[in-house]
Amino acid sequence: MMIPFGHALAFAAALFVLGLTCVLLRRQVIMILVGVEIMLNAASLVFVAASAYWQQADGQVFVIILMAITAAEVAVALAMVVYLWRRKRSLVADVFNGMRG
Amino acid sequence: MTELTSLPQFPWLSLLVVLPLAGALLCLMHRKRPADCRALSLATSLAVFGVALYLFICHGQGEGRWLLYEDVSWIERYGARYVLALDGIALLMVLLTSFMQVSAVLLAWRVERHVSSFFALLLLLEAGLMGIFLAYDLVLFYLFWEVALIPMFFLISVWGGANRRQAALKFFLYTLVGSFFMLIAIIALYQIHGAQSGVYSFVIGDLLQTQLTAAQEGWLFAGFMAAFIVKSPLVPFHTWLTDALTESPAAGSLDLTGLLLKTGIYGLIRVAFPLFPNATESFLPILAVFALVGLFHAAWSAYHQDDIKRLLAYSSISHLGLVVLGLAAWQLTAWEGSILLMVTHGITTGALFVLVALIQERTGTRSMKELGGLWGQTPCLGFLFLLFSLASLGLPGLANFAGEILVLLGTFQQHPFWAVIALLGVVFAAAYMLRLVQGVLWGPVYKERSLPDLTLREWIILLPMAILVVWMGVYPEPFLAPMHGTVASLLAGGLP
Amino acid sequence: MNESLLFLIPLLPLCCAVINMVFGMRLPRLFAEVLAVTGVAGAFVLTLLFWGYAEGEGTRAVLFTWLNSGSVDISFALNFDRLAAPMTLMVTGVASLIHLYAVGYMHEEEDYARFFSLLNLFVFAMLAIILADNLLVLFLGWEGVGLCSYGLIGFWYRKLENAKAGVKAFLVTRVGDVFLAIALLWLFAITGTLSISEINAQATSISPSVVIAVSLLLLLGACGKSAQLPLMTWLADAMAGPTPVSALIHAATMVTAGVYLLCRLFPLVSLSPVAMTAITAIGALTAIYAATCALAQREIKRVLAYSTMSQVGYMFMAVGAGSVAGAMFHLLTHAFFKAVLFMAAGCVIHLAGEENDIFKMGGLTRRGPVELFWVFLAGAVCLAGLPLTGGFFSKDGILLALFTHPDPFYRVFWLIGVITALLTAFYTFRLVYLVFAGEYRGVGHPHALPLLMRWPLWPLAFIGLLGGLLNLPAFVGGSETLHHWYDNLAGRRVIASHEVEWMLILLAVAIAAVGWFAAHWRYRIYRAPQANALSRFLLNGWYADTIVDRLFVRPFAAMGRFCSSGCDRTLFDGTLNGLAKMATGWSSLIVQMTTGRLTTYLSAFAWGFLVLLGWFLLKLVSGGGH
Amino acid sequence: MSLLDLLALLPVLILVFAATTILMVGAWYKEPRPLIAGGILTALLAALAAGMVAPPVSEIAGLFSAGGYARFFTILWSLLAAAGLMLGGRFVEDKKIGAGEYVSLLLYGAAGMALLSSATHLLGLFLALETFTLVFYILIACNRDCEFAAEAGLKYLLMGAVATGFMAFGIALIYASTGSLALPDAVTQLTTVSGELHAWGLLGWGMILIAVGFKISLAPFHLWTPDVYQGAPAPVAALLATGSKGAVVAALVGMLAVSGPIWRDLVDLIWLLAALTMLVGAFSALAQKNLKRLLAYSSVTHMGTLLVGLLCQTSEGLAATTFYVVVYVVASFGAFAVIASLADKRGEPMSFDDLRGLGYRHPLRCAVLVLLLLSLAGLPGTAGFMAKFTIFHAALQSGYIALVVIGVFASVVSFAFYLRVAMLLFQSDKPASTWHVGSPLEHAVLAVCSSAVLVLGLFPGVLFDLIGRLLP
Amino acid sequence: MLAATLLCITRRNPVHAVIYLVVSFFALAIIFYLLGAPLVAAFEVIVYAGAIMVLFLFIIMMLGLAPQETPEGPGWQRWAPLVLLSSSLMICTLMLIFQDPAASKDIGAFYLAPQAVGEALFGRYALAVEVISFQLLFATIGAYMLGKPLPKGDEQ
Repeated sequence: MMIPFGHALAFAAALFVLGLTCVLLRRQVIMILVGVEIMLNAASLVFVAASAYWQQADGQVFVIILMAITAAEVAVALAMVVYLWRRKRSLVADVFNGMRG
Repeated sequence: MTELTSLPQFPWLSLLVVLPLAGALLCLMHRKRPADCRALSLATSLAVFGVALYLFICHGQGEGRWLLYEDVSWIERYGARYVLALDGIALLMVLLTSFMQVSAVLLAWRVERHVSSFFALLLLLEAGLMGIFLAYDLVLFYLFWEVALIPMFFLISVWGGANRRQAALKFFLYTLVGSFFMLIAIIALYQIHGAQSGVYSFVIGDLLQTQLTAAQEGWLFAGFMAAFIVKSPLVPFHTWLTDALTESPAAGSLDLTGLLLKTGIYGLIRVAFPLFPNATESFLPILAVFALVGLFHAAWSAYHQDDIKRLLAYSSISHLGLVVLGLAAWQLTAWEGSILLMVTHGITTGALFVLVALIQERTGTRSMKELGGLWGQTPCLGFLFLLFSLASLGLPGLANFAGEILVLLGTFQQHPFWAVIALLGVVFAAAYMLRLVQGVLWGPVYKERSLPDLTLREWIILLPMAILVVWMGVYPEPFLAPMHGTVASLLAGGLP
Repeated sequence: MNESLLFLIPLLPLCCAVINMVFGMRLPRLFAEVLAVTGVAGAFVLTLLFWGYAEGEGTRAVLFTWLNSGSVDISFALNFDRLAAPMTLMVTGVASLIHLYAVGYMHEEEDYARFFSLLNLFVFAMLAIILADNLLVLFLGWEGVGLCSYGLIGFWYRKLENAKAGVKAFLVTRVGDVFLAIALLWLFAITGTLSISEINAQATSISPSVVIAVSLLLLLGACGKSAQLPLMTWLADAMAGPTPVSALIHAATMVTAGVYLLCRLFPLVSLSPVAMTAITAIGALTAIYAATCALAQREIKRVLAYSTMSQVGYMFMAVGAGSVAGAMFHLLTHAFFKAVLFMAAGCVIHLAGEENDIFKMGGLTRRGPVELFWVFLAGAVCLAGLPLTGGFFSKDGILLALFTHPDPFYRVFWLIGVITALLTAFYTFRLVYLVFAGEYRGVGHPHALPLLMRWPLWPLAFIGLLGGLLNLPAFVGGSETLHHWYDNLAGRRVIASHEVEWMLILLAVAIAAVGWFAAHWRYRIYRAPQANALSRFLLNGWYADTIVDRLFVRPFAAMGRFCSSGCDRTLFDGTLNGLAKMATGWSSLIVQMTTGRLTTYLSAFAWGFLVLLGWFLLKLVSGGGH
Repeated sequence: MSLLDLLALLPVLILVFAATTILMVGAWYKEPRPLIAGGILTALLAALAAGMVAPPVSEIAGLFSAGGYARFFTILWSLLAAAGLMLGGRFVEDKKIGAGEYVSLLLYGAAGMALLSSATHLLGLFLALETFTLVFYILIACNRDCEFAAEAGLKYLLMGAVATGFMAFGIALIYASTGSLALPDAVTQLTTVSGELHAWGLLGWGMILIAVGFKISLAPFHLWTPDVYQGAPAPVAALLATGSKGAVVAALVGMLAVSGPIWRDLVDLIWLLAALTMLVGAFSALAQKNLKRLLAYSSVTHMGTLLVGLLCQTSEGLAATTFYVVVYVVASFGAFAVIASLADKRGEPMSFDDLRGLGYRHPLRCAVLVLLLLSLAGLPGTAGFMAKFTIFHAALQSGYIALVVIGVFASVVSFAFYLRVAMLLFQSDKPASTWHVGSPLEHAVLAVCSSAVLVLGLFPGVLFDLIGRLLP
Repeated sequence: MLAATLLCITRRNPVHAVIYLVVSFFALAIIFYLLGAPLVAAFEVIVYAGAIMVLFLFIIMMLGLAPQETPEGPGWQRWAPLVLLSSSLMICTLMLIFQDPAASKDIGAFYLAPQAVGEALFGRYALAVEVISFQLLFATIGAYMLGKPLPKGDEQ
């Protein structure tokens, strides 16, 4: 399949920015995490495209490892979410603003 | 200097720095037993004084640039060495420091709060001052320069007067800003010199050979001046001093006015002028203007004060203006006068601060509005107060006059007008000092109260000072003799 | 005998002063008093002993080096020569008598130690001036006498006026000292030495303009100490001090230091006609000014103070006229009779019950010992210049010198001198009449006069009266002793034909007589004074104090206020505080970024990212891209 | 990967396996002290191994270097972990936190830092970074008594996650434009022959910069720092402030050291970042009323100064930066250690009201605190001065005069707020309350830190030479 | 796929959002496959869509989050700047990406068999895998530590 490298990257970038937008827009912790997931996926898309472009395996390996890391992170993150929920009965990020200045 | 270093000698100079440090540490260890701390610090300062006296007597009349010189490798990577060098001027300063320190310790005898810390800080301060006066490597010099600030800072901020914290911060930051400029200049000079000679070294002796373009020299000189002018202090960079002196505890203001102020001018003599002769030459007139402005400004301001300490602070600034003028004249007699004046001013004004402290102990006030007629109540104290005030207003036969007249004689030969203007300042000095004396000693008694006259301890503090004041006024020769060679070589090394 | 023994003359009083200063209060009173008197008397005796040293070129003695740096090499050295010897003798002699008098005068004072030590210290300083071999030692004495007069004027420090008067005296004289110091520096810069004899020797080699300048500076310096215009305001107030002090310092000795200085440096000063004229002019103006003021004074001591001023003015005129001998002659006689007058005034005040105002006195002849009147009268006639008294001859010599001066302009000064003489005679007898004649107008009851306050007056009175013999003019069969003694130091030899001299003498006699009769006619019978503008003007010394206050004191204080509160507080500290405020303001502003809300932090991320991207784009676009 | 690699990896292996063992032991053996002791011993052992056992290979599996530089930091971080455990002991006991988990997590984090400072491969870098970041996610929030801990955890976690996203994407871009993940060439090939970066390279660098900026809290990515430090328990905050930042900087230094000047296009950007960071940090610290937040902002300032050193890209600059990292780590860790040693049931004394006059209750530790603060401020005689000195020296050598002036200005401001704390400690208006006397271990840590600060301040030569030799 | 993502990030209701995300991930998986990475594609489906997202769903369900994430809801004044920001970000990124000369190059046909990936994974990158495994382990520890029920009282 012949597509310019640039398009793939542009697509990934769009995805990334969307993820970022999600992070910025949503105020619920879970949705912010979702946004992060999107960003990570964008990254993995770039990796895959690049590994195809350079005809290498490294990119895909990185992607797989990235997924694993994500999994670990998400595990911790969701545990944290539960923990917070137990504390404050809310997941709106801005509720947690006890420290400032 | 190499042959000096080669022959093995006892490290007297390091001893001067190390003794107070050791004393400070010991004080901190005995924090539970104040009495021991007092005795300990007194012993230490006496020992230091002894060493200084020994140097003064046995090494006072050395040939060559240096009387003593110690040189140990320190930070190879940056070519910074541990170099202590003693010349005639440094010798006087060391002597003065150790002498004043004894008085300061005795003066602090009555401190009640956190005794051990207080004395530890005093001794630390002494160590720092000794370092400043002896160091001949820029990094070492800068190190001591800053280290001396810390104890002073705490002395003011913990044991000081009403708005001590603000004064302490002002003192520290103000002087700090100045010295940071010096730091930058130091590094730059170091790099220029290294790039030229390939020898990276911070030792002043090596840096003397640096070839600088006019612009470079000007900027570097400005950097150093920033530190020294603020420390001296020259108007308009003096406001930290008045506050610091007013707020700091008795011993603190004694050290501050007697010693710490001198470091700025000492820096000029020892570091700035020799390193940048050309810039110095072009800067001297400006320096003179600074000096004269300071002289008059301070004299006028002093006349307006009611707080004795503040008045004395201004008088210090005024005197230092005269000292700086003498340096600016760039003439042997004037220089020797300036240096002598530094010493004598340290003693007289220091003694006055001691007396103010005693007065405050007794009457609980420093304001001339609430004083008066003390002569009748405490004659001895009054007598000494009068004596030192007269010395400070430059009465012939007392210490300050010797310095002042030398400064004026020398200055007049180079720049008659500077000398004439400075002389007018002398009248003003009389004006505010007499106002001080009148406000404190004469006039109707402000409040009839039985005030104790001088105690034995206070006599021990003040009597040596009084004797010195008369001695240096009548026969300053022993104090002038050591610096002849040094000053001559400095001047020769300076302007063409 | 070793010439450095000469140092005993000044050092004896100094030692006594120090001893009194340190141990005085612990010593028995008698001891302190004896010490003080012996100190001075000893100096007197020593002077007599060492008189021989003064012959010829005099004797120079060096004690030890004082200041030695570079080209400066100044040592404590004194020079006991023909100019110094008589002055020394006079000072020590008068001082001894006044000390004795003071012992009596101060017998009720507790703080006697301070008094006597200061008095002795003063004698030391005065001797330092007289004997100084170099200007710096002279300057030491110069400041020293200033200090002592400061301390003694304000001796009763509890009264603020006294202390203020002392400060005033010190400051005003200090102003003069500054000019002296400038002259000193200048002379050193030119000649490279401060030794008076060498300076005089080199005087001719100095460029005339410089000589003029230096001489004028010296003149101003002299004015300060000798209370001449324009630095005269302090003397009248100085009368706040104890009477012996006024007698010693502000009549006999210190105020004449200026004259002595000019005589010392006469070889230098005399080189510039301008300076000489200026000296004469100052002297003349002061003389007449002071005389006018003396006319209207109410306090006995102030009258005498102003008379002192005008007499010193005469001495200046003499110097200006080039007759050192005349000046010194008048200086000596004046010292004696003015001392008498003051001491007698002290007695008078005692008798009048510490009353100073002559309008509240009168008839004191009957209240006190009668000899007091005679003593006072003796002094008075000398002051008024009645014939055959010491004052008469000395004053006449001065007038003669002025009259015979080659420069015709000096006739004006001569005229002023004559008028002043008239006024002098008038106010002197005004004083005498108001004090002694008529009925007692006061309220205070007399204090007893201790013996010590009475008999020291006699010798002085006699010397004053017979002072003429010191320098009796040739044509009355005298042998101008003093003039011959000074010979080459004596300045211009006054040459005049006998008829001129007789004419002047007669004129002087006439003037004195007129003045006396005028006073007699006006004050023989007491009439209460009417206070008109003129008298007020004269009473306040032409409002000189007010002028000085307006011109110098207030501006100075204003400057002080401006510098300390205007510059330091407002400008400099204000700037610093402003900076500090700015810093804290910024920090509080920046800290507001940290809202504690996650969304803020995240969007900060994004914004940063955006900035980065924008930056890169700019770079690429500017870098031409690829 | 061969046995040699494993041998070269020994220190890290020790840490990791000991961590797992302690974890398993801790699962049923609840007594905290032995576990802590075991952890400390392990950390020291790892440091010893790193020091003693010479690595047979220079690079491990193409991911991590085993050079002297890496070893140096391995030792540093292991020691830091040991110190962290010493501090954490009392905290773990009081808060009833599973000692096993705590110890093992900490050791694992240390391993992560060690790996990061020795990463030679973007994958390794990413992995190591994630490793200890993850550990910190947990440790920050592990104090269940105080709700700020949870909040801090959340903040750090979310920011960290986003940063991870940036990091990943950045690396991806670099990979995309160079086709290599191995460090030297991956970054060197970004530049064209003429020396500019490719657009993607720029973008990649930018994103990595943002991620790094988050980790070492450069303005404007620093906002989380004060909150997290305040919320996190002092022992953890100490590690967070020193280890996590130091490791990242070390990695950057290593990268620059091997790949030479690759920042030509970024220089002015980083210049800007450095200046901004220094100023923002200094000024925000000025307004603080809480010691931990103040330390946080001061760390921000220090990171700005470090960036100056990095900016030079000369060997001078890199050496200076390394020295600075060490000094900063010691001083800052010590400062947190003082807080930790004072902490008791009530929590930690960090608000200025707690500190007022504390110097009279606990003179020794407050004196140490003052000393460390002054070192952070850069007072001559303390290590901090030498560090700043070297950095400014390098910067002037590379001609960044304006930056030096800004730095100097910032340090003047920082002197102001450090001294305010010092004055506060010795202010005797009203007596302060007494806090915990501190365990011997904590005192040991303080002693080490303060003496190190003094020794390095007076005789920095040793460390200079060491670093000079180690820099790749 | 972008549409799906857009929908995902705009849904109020997290459940819907996550569902949409799953959809977009499926699409992404297809792209991976087309780019010659079947293994990655498979993992994408299994791990991401299958595991992680389901985990999300599970949590959301468990905590029973309300459709409205905030009572007042995001007003336009909050949307506008952020949308502006992100759109500008989008533009900048794209511009940058197309700045690069490599952008126009084509991706050649490429297929990497799973076992090749495996070899790379367990050959050169074995160490990385080890690290990852440890990381997962400690992640679970952490999750356990955080997930422990709070002491009563702190519970709200």
